[in-house]
Amino acid sequence: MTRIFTDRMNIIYLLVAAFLAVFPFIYDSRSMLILFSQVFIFAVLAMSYDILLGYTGIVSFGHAMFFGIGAYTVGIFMKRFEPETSYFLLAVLVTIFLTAVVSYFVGLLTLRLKSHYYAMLTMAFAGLFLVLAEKWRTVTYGNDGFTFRVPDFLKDRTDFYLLCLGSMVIVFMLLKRFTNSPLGKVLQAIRENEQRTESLGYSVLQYKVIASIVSGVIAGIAGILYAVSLRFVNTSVFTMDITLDALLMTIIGGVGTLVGAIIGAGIIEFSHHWLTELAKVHWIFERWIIFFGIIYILAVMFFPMGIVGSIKKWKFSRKKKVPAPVHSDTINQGKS
Amino acid sequence: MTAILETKNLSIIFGGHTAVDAVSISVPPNHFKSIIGPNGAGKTTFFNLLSGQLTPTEGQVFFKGKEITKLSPTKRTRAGIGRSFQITNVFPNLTVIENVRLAVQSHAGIRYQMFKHFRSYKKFEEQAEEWLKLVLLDDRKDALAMNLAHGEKRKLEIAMLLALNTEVLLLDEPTAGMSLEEVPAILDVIRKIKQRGDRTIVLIEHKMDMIMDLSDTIMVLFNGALLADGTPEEIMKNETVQSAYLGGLHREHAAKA
Amino acid sequence: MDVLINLSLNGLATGMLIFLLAAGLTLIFGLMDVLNFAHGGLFAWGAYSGIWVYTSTGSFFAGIIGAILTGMILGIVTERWIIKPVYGNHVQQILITLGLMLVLSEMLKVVWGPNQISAKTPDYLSGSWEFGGIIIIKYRVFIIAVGFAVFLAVQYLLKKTKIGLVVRAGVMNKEMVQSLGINIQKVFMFVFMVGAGMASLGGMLLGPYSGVIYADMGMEFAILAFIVVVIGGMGSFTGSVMAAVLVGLSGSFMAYYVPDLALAANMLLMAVVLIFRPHGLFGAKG
Amino acid sequence: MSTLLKLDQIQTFIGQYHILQGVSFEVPKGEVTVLLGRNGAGKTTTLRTIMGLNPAAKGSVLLKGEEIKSLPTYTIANKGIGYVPEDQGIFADLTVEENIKVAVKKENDETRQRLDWILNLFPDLKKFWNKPGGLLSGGQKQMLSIARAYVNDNELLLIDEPSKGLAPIVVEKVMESILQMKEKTTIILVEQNFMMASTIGDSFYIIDDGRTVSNGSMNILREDEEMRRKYLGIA
Amino acid sequence: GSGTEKSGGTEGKVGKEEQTNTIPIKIGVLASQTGGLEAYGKQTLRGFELGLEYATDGTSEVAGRKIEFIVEDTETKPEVAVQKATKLLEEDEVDFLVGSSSSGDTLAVLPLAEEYEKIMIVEPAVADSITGSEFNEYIFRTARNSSQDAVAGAAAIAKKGVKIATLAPDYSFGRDGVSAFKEAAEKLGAEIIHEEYADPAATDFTSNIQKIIDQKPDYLFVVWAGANSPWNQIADMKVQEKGIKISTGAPDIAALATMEPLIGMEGFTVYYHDLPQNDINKWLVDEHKKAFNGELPDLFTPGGMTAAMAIVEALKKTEGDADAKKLIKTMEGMSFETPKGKMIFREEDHQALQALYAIKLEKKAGVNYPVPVLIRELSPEETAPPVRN
Ligand SMILES: Nc1ncnc2c1ncn2[C@@H]1O[C@H](COP(=O)(O)OP(=O)(O)OP(=O)(O)O)[C@@H](O)[C@H]1O
Ligand SMILES: Nc1ncnc2c1ncn2[C@@H]1O[C@H](COP(=O)(O)OP(=O)(O)OP(=O)(O)O)[C@@H](O)[C@H]1O
Ligand SMILES: [Mg+2]
Ligand SMILES: [Mg+2]
Repeated sequence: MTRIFTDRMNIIYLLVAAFLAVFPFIYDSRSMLILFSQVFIFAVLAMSYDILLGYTGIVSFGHAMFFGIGAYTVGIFMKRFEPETSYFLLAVLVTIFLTAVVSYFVGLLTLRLKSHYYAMLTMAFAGLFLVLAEKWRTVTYGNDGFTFRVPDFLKDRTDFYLLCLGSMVIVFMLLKRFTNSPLGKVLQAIRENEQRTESLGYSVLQYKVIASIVSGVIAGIAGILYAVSLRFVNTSVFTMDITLDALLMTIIGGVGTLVGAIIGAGIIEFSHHWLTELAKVHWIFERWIIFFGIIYILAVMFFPMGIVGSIKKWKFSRKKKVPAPVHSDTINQGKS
Repeated sequence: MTAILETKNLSIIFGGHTAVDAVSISVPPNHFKSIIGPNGAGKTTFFNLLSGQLTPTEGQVFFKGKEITKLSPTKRTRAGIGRSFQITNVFPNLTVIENVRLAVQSHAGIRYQMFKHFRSYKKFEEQAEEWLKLVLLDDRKDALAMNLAHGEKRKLEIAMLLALNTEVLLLDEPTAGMSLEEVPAILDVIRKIKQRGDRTIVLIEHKMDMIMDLSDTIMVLFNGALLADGTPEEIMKNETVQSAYLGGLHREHAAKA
Repeated sequence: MDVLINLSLNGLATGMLIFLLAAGLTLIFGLMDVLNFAHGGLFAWGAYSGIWVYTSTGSFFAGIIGAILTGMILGIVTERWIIKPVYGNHVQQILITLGLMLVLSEMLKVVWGPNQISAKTPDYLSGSWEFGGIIIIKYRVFIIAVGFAVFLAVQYLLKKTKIGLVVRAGVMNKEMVQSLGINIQKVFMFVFMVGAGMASLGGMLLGPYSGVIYADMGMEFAILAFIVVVIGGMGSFTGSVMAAVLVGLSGSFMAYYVPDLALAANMLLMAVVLIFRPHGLFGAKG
Repeated sequence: MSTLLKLDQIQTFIGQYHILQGVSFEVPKGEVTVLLGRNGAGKTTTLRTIMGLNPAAKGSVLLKGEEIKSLPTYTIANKGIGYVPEDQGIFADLTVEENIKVAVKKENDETRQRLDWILNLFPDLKKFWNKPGGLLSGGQKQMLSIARAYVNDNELLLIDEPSKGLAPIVVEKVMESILQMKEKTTIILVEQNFMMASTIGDSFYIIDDGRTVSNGSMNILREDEEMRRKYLGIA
Repeated sequence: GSGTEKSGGTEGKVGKEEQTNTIPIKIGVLASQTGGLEAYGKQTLRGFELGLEYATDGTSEVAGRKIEFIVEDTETKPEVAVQKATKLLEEDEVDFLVGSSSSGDTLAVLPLAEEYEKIMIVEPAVADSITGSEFNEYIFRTARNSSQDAVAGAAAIAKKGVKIATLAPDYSFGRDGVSAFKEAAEKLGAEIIHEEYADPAATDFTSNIQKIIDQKPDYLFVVWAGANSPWNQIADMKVQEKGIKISTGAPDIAALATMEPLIGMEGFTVYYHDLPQNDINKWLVDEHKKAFNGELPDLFTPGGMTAAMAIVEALKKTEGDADAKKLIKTMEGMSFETPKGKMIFREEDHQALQALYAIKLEKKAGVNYPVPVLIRELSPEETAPPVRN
């Protein structure tokens, strides 16, 4: 039964992806394209966060660190060298390398630090990267940041849209497989009960480090896409806001679901978009941020497990409920 | 025949309190050994030292003649020492079958496979189901572990240990809280494993009839120290054991035996 | 020598101020284990309402009372409607309190406008004394005094009553505490209210310290408060004081002796402390 | 002899699961009533329903004639009911002393006397007075959990599998203590240790699949091997 | 007088191009309407609206074409700024961009102006790099930049033999400001003896101030922006009593209120409503009060107005032609009237050279904040910053 269920889900995913792929050709609005690209980029970031939060049970307040590394690497490469494809690819490789190394060491620290302490330590590291970006002014131009040119193949917004979409789809498929692999199952076990996982013969630290690296590298890639989409980078890529965005998107969509991260990114970006549009229509919405806050609050109240999580549970319990009454009926009959 | 499991002078001190005090034992392969002793005698702590949850303040642990004192729990499990826990210790938000499957997967050595779908390992699922059947829990395989009744969790705990298929099984009060009518079934499982003759079992229990029934030898811990180690009959005759552990009711019981 | 004394005094005062900002969070985050991202909103509201009362009545003392009351009322409302459904669930706490934070700091602008507002020290607390090269700023002495008073009061509350125990027990196992006949919800509400009141007090006292209050002050200082709670060790009130003073002193000394690292002072301090003491300075091992 | 607690056709849901489907029994004052039944039968849920932790959807729970079904847990507890949960409910980070201190309702001489009595019963607790509860051995935790329920002057105690994990000699002590308390306190006991249940129990109820299927005086069960086999699977 | 002149001119042009060009000119204004710089954004917007009204004499028409403007909120986030700018350029097909309140947002939008070949009037972002290293020819800035501030600051206090210490926040704005100030001040013969940078988010600035006191300068020049400010602590540390004079740029009114401790200090300002003595400013002050129940125009209000006036002026010159190439040619070197007098878009970097004001902060009866009182006007030539693109 689960098989059928996932097969049907896969078809839905495929349809949605196909629709998104033809979207720019049927609806010609560049600002929609940009908005969607933004959603895809943040979806990638949120999915990378979900690997930590939803699948391994690690809370990090410093995820922006990897995002920022990606963004700055590509920015600096494009600015310092030529905005050519070869340098771009080099920047991607360097990003992967850097984020992998950094996340490796950050991952190692999960051994020593538990929950909040780890979260805060990652925040400290992200903060140090922020200071570095601020202070290494010859390269980063401080917090004002700098603009740069991008290789030709990234110039066209439609192409870029497709690239972001493609990245999101690939990351989604990879991570889906990753989380459904035997290794992914061990990660979930770690989330549930670390010490027990260890005594089943799994080396928890190695798994955490793997999760940390996978998550870090993908966040770095999101950072690259982000910087390219703006053709500009400044220290805001290292701020807590980015981490919080990733966190919020993951949670709103539903932790530990991956699709949730995508849906969360969509919801946040679009409600943001619509609320700011409303702000122009009616003065009530001038303070649209209040409504934004209310959306978060309502989301928790009505979708306590995130949208995908709550829907899943709801579906699950509807299916489960069927046999239950039958069971009690038979017993009742037997008694009478 | 060399010992499969051996400790030398094993001690651990928690801030001044010696929980395990210079215990030296040796367990031959395929042997069934029980540990008894008053509450707080150090039985669980002794297990923790064997399975690597704790590192001793002093002394050594040997597995098949090799020293493993410094090895992590993970490595010891992989080497072949599996254990169950006194305090129920499962994965609460995973289903019962997933709980067991993780143990099966570990036994199969599939640890870092990240590109294949878990469902391509059908065998795991089947094996997990078999283990659940063995402990009378197969009808609850899709329930979340946290929704199990206490006794059911104990069974799950045993299933997970069995699924690891390790040479040495360390069982910490496996039947505590299990219902009267099901204890015999679980006893049967343990007995069967014993009869297969290829497993070494160390059991902590307070149920004396069960211990008398199963054990080849019994060791007694008192205030962390090894008080006695011998056949069930010898142990039951021990005065200290009778007065400080068994108490009045069991003395009659022992007399009958 | 004068320099050392000046730096120490000012560091201590800043530390005490930071302690006042963090004290509420020590209860809410450290003790009750609620990841309250709206904490900043609470002290921003304390600052605005307190300064508003102060400027409209002319009495600084009334301002302080106003701030504390505002904080306590907000605390009750927040606990009742926002926090209560999400005790024990960090993920939901993050989302819902961030939502609340947005609402709180935006509402500030609705009520008081988007501009920064100047906050003055009352006359009897303005200015400074100078002894040789040593400058003692009156308002800072006042802050140190208030900080100590708050510390002692809360310490009394936690040590002399069962409340601290009950809260800790309640966080570990709410059902059991209730089975022991304790209305844990009421206790949580009370502690949250006290925490929110202290946050507001901190916000109110911060105003005259830097001379200005603004809507974004919440998030800025909330992070600092979180840092202090974690450095001190979750749930340790003494730890929070020590951590706050440490943060104050390190900021003061680093700005003087290693200005290049001043920007990173707090983050460095936290990183170093946590790497060497993974449970904070006074945190229980566990 | 008057009835202290009466459950009538209790139905309890956990989530959407219908766990208790008709539990009824009466607890006479000053007696030990034992609940028996296999794993998952609903014994623990029954106790939790009485405590208001899993409130009943239907049926009634009468304490001295008063309906307490929909009262909050703490109010129920304050009516003089003590609870020893099956998972012991120890506050792991609190010391033994603090664990007990949280429970104490009134700090008076009587409480102090009772505490002395308990600590004599379980000297281990005195020994580890300042140790965090989480570091105690399994049996010590069980002792602490029992002590915490004893320390107040409760009219009714709900004790879920107290003998679990205790050394035989300590089981005896617990039994003795229960017998001693019987004069003042009524007890509902869930117990798998038949020796203990049959020694101290006055009457029994058997719960199966969420309903009470049989009951009687403990003497019957003690003597009637057939009945034991039928309901408990033991001879 | 000038009003009628202008409307006459406009009418003439309307007649000429009536048939050919009736599509409205669209201007997209980017500003922070929410977030930390909200107050600045609002000032710019008010000024811009009034500026359009003034420049077109209330007709909102230039050379026969209607002028429309669309405001978008950047929220002080670069990615939002880019989204909104793209929307303006793509969907609204604006002919001009104006904005924005933050340098970061503005920098992020600069390449779009080039890509879409539309003129962007930068107002009030100050980063030097906008007209410096990140410059492209579509960028014109009516706002003063950091260097102009610094030059003005130097002009107000630097003299031969004067020893100056600086205090600035440790980020681009502060660093840029100080380095420009240093250059300007040294040119005037002053000596910068100490540069102090402080964590802008710090609660405590006394250590930094202590260090400055230790250096015993004649002047302490402070470059500051943002709410969290050191003024109180400068007073508490008795800097002025120690014979160190303070100088800084006077901010907007809300922030002036926090500068009470600095009464008596000499510095400079970009604008205060009673400083520029000309008809346009008078009109601005009057109309602003009328429109916004008695409120006075603030620091960046004239900037918004100036941006509008620059656009209208340029369109007048091109006779309503919004072609960027043509506009660039027209605007380079263009001088135009503003509430702050005449400004000139310098050819090399499109930076508007403008008057700034050397001032002294004084207590005034009936005003609850220290008031900047004019010492002398610093002419556009005097405050011209170095060309850096
Ligand atoms: N991590 C620890 N830190 C401090 N003391 C500990 C720790 N673990 C166990 N102890 C103490 O060591 C002693 C032995 O505990 P252990 O759990 O081994 O007892 P046990 O023999 O298993 O008892 P039981 O039969 O009650 O389970 C106890 O007094 C316990 O409090
Ligand atoms: N939270 C829950 N969600 C779903 N089912 C539950 C939950 N808690 C208990 N159950 C189920 O309710 C039934 C009764 O559980 P209960 O704990 O009352 O049994 P019990 O008689 O105490 O068993 P044991 O002897 O094992 O302790 C069991 O089948 C159990 O799986
Ligand atoms: Mg034990
Ligand atoms: Mg039970």
